[in-house]
Amino acid sequence: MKLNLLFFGILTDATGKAKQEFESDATDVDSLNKQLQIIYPELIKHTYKIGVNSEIVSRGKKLYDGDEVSFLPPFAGG
Amino acid sequence: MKLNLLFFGILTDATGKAKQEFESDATDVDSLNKQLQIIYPELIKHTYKIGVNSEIVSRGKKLYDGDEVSFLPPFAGG
Amino acid sequence: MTEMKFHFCHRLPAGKHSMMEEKKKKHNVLVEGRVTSTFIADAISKHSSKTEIGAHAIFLGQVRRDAQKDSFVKNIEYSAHPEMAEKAFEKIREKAFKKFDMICLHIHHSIGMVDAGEVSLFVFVSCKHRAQTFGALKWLVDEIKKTVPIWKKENYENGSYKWLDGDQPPM
Amino acid sequence: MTEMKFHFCHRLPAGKHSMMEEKKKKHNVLVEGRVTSTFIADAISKHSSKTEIGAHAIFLGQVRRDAQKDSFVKNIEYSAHPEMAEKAFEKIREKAFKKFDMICLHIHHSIGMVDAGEVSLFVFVSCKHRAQTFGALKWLVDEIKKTVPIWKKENYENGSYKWLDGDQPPM
Repeated sequence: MKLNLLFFGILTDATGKAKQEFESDATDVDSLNKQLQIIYPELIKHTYKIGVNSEIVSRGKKLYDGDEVSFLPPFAGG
Repeated sequence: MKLNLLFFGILTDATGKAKQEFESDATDVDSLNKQLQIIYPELIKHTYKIGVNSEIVSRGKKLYDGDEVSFLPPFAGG
Repeated sequence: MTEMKFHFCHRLPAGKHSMMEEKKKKHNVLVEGRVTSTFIADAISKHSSKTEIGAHAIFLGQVRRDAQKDSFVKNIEYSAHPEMAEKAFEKIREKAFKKFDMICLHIHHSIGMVDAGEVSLFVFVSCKHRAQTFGALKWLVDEIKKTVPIWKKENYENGSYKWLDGDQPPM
Repeated sequence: MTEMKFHFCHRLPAGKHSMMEEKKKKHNVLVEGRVTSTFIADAISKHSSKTEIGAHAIFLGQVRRDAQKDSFVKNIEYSAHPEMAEKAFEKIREKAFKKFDMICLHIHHSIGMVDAGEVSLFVFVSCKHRAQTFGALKWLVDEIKKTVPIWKKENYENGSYKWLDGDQPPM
């Protein structure tokens, strides 16, 4: 299935991009995350939360075709 | 001796004036205050501090010719 | 009534709008570039018609020209997940109106480049009495820093940059 | 250096002024009539050159149109012992700079008539980091209310008036 990945903050440096269309057989957030950590090993060095369709989710969250998946390092607004 | 009296806030209503040149034989703040409470009996109803030459003083403060004496009800700025 | 208060601050419903429509209005916290002092002045002067207000408290975050090795901060580049950020701000509004006895609340946060010396965060709390404003202001600024998906990249005068750390605990 | 900071905020000494002369400069807190939003905006924008500042906190006291029997507040008339008031504000400044890690502090308080909806008190605190601003702002406003010889007379729309109570303990 096709996922729309969004990387934010320092993770844009870790992956070299801010967004990516990603074809994946991962059925949940945790397995997607493991796939991405292989492609982008720099990710492992960072702390981040994961959002699906604009909601922060736990790592067991199921994924569906067309989902937007956001990789969110610690917030630093203000 | 001659004193320059200043009344503030609600004390301008109690005395009917904001300032007054006052000839007095009072040698300290306490005796001046007692004289004024006879002239302006409304003063007795109010709480106030007394300032001499722009400094708040205790009631035993000695008075000298030409002193400015201020009658200061509770402050209400802001 | 508490609900109405903040949704209707400067947004009095026209005759044809229902309350439900009014409630759905977005607050659009994020603004492109710096928050100008005329924008702030305008926000303040609009409140002179809200004569039940006795006290306003305002927080402004300003970009510091901090030293960094051989250089200085030139600007901060703010980025966000816009939908998530606006949702997070909306949640902060709702919590704030439950926690504090406020009449109005306005928040604006920059996105994009903001130069050293310029303002990137504007939090504006209005209450009947002063007592509630101080706690509300502090709570709001802390909550914004903790819960809104915004990131900042410090660009230095020598061309280098650094992503600034947030204080979000690990998931 | 701590001493210099606030005396020199927007008051950089000309070559011929000694530090002693500079220190004696009055801050002139009292202003005739309301504090305008353009005055506030101007104060904010002047600080964009102070690039060591990271956080400003501002308090604005606004005159409420409170109901009073059959009428409403039309305006508040502020009066003061000007010399004692300016001295009291100067003492507050000195205490505040000792208590809090501030870079700049500006206070303006109205004298004379201020209409309902208008601003009569403007307290403007600037620090390196946000943490100090909130406590400083609250302390300053409380201290101003307690220690500055200012009085207020509420004038109502029907022509009557009332002197407002302060919260000074009896001597």
